[in-house]
Amino acid sequence: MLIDSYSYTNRMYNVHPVEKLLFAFLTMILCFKFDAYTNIAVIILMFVVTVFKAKIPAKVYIKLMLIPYSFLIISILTLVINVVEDKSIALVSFNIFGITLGITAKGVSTAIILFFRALAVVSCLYFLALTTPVVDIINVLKKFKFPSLFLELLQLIYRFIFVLIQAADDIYISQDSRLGYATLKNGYRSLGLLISSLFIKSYKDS
Amino acid sequence: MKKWMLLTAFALLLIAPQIAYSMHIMEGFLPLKWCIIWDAASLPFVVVGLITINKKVKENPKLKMLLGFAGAFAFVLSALKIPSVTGSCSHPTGVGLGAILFGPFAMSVLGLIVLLFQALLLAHGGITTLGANTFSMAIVGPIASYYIFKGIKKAGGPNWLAVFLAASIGDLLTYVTTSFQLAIAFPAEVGGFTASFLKFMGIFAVTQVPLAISEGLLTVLVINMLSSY
Amino acid sequence: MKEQFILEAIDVSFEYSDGTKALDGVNMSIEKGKKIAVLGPNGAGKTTLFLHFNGILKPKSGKILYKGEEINYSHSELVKLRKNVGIVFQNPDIQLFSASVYQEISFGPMNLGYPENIVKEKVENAMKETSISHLKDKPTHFLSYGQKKSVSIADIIVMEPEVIILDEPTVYLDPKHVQEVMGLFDKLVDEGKTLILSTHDVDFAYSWADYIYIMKNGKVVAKGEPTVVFANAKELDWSDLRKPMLLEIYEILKEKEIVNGSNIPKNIEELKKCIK
Amino acid sequence: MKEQFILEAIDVSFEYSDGTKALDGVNMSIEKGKKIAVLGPNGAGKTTLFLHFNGILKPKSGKILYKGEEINYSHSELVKLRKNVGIVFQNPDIQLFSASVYQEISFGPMNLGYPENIVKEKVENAMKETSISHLKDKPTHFLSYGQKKSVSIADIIVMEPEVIILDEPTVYLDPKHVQEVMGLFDKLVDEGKTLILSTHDVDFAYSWADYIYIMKNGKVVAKGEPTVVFANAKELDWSDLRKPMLLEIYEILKEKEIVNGSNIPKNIEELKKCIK
Repeated sequence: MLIDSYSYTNRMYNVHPVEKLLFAFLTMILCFKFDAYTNIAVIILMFVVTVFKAKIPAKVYIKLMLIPYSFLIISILTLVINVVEDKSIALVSFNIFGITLGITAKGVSTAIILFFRALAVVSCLYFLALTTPVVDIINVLKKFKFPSLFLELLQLIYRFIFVLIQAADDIYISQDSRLGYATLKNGYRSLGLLISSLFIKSYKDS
Repeated sequence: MKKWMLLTAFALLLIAPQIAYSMHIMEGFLPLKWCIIWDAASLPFVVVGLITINKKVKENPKLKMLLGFAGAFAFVLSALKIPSVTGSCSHPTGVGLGAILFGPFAMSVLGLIVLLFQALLLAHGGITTLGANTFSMAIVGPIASYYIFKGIKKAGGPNWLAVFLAASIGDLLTYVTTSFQLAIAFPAEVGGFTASFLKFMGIFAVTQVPLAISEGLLTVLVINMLSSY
Repeated sequence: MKEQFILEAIDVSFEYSDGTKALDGVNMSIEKGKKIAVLGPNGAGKTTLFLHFNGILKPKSGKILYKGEEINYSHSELVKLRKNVGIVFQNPDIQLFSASVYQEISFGPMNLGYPENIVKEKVENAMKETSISHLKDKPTHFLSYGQKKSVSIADIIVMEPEVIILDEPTVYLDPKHVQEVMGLFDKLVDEGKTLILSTHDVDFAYSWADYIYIMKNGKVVAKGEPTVVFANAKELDWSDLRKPMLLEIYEILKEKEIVNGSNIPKNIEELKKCIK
Repeated sequence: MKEQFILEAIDVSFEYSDGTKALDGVNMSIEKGKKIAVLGPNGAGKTTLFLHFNGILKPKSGKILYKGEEINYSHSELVKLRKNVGIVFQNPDIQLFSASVYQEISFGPMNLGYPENIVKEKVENAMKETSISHLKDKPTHFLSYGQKKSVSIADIIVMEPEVIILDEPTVYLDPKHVQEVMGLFDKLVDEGKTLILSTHDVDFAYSWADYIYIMKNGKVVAKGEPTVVFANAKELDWSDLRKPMLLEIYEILKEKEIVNGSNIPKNIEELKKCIK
């Protein structure tokens, strides 16, 4: 859980969490209100702040930026490829089963706006996640009077996530040591055992 | 029987490509208006969920720990990588399992929390799309699962069938909701909402149906194992 | 010449992905058929080193040799290595992940692809050796801590490894169970296996081991035969470890000229013989 | 007269819902301000007994007395009891459920309803006493095992209980950490607290405790001062326990008439003084 460990060790760890939250959220809103150029500026800004001020390795940051790409590309392609009635307004077009599909100039401009906006907002999220520990975020929510049951569950789940990840890790190593992942077939069986034993363990501990 | 089910489940998870993540609408993808609409739509369910949990916790304080572990389990499950030849991976959602064990309203709260942590710790989904994702994954899916399960049980159907259909249809309805959310935010130039909805449904059908089936099989297995303990 | 060492770590260094330096130029040469104890405080790198010995972790620099040959981390060689170097992890609660004892112990041989009747035979042998045959059909979560520990040892024995590595095997066991597992370990050494274990219990390591390594901060800070390593190691920082009680008393008695100074005793019996 | 006993178990029997008889007529009288060690194999009933001492479990027959008065299991009295009798469980990973160290330690005093500034003060004191002030804002999952153990002890100290019960407090800890927590325990006893702990480590129990109980199969099979209970208990079944090494060596030396027979030594220093 790389993001979590950076959130406690980055150079902006000591900046007040409310300031970081405000910075991230206000910039997010900005992204929705202005054009693609603003969004490109935000992407650059967040990269500079996160990598140079908070000292998150650029490699890590770029790797994170790649996570939503499959969603982004597939969704945008789905959006821009449309049925076109008039072939002349399409920039590109092709026929399938007698239907003409194509991409229009308007579609492309929408796609560009959407593409940069999503990346800009994502970079705000990454700034927040990489610099602000979950513990601090929960404390801020407490100040904003979120219901105590909700906050308690938030804390319990956060804590137990690490207990279970540790357990899953230990089981995995133990299985791997006994050749549990030596073949694909072994791997399926081992993972099934891992999941069910993890469930039983957490059920028993609670 | 258990063995072939497990194998089929994993084989299907294997075939399904990485787009499994795409059930989460990514951060910043929905227009601000729709972010707020889905936040507002999810809120009442979460509030009712909190009230329900509060009542139950007062009767049985240990339930809080159990819910904590359930939420953490769902998160860890989604973070597990399934080994495969192609190196791609997919992730069970645990939506149906949770709904059957804890009821749909508790799941709205747990689901919201898990989605928040997925955004903050794994960079899946996002804060602005939290409401929309909660609505599809923590409200529609669990409610569907729960009532399908109850319905089939009431009609005298076998337990495994009830669990299987609850989990897999719950999963499918989650994708349908996601498609709906994307389509209504981005209607097609020609054909409007309907055309857009069909496009997204088409994409999801290819990728998510095998996932839904494998999730159903896995859930049957886990429920069976639990009842044997 | 090299063949006498079944496992070797040569200048092994390792860092976890978060940058923690876990091993820092570790050298170890494990002789075949010996009883090796690795001592050191929590976080000294013992477990990390063990995970290098069966190829779960790959050194950042340096190399691991099995029977004099460097591990090359190819799939087939890793399979061979893990069959021959088995690790019994510290917490049996985590190591056991199957529903029943039989299923648990058969996990390894099944993965090795043995036919079912051979698997059955091997599992039954391993259960006999660890005296748990009566637990065969028990669900694992019904077992006591001591029983779970025995099952986790059977898990490894069943694969018939040449080297058995045990991470803190006596922790939380009561003296009776400790005696039982120690008896089993001695039997395994008699059968020609090499045993490596980590422990915090200096008294136990002192009287059990043929050879001792002391680790701290990812480094080997002392090594040698128990009597030598503890008696001569004035340079050791005793804040992390303590001297074996037997040795300490022996040194007092020697100072008062009550015992003979020729042979340092390794257990109470030997001490008794020393007394003039 | 009775007031000298802060906790008493009188003929306590207990059965788990699955029918396992966990305690069978246990009698124990814990003197205020003493260091008590409870020894016994896994499954002897030590933890079950401890859970009776703070009212988590209710005896099937018999009774528990706190300061000479029988516990009546009303809600308000249980709250008082649990404030005054704190248990540190064996596995800190299970005991700790908060996200950060400060939150974790503040859990108890918050539940007691103290205002925030008092809670803060108490938590800071408890962190100082357990030497973990530097961990204040650390997330729980960043801690090492030894640090988690210290936090789980601070969890209890912060409630300022009169009796502190520790279930296997030294398990998995390396000698350095054991020394640290032992120093802390001594300080707590100096402050007037009563300490009860369970352990498998006979050597440790022998030199640490003022009074020892040995349990087996849900019964107290021996009790007394350490030197007495181990020296005279010929009737004890030593297959489950072993004699403290120091005592064993002392007896050998006594037989050979090397030591004075008047005072049985409890540690190496005392042994040294005995030698003629």
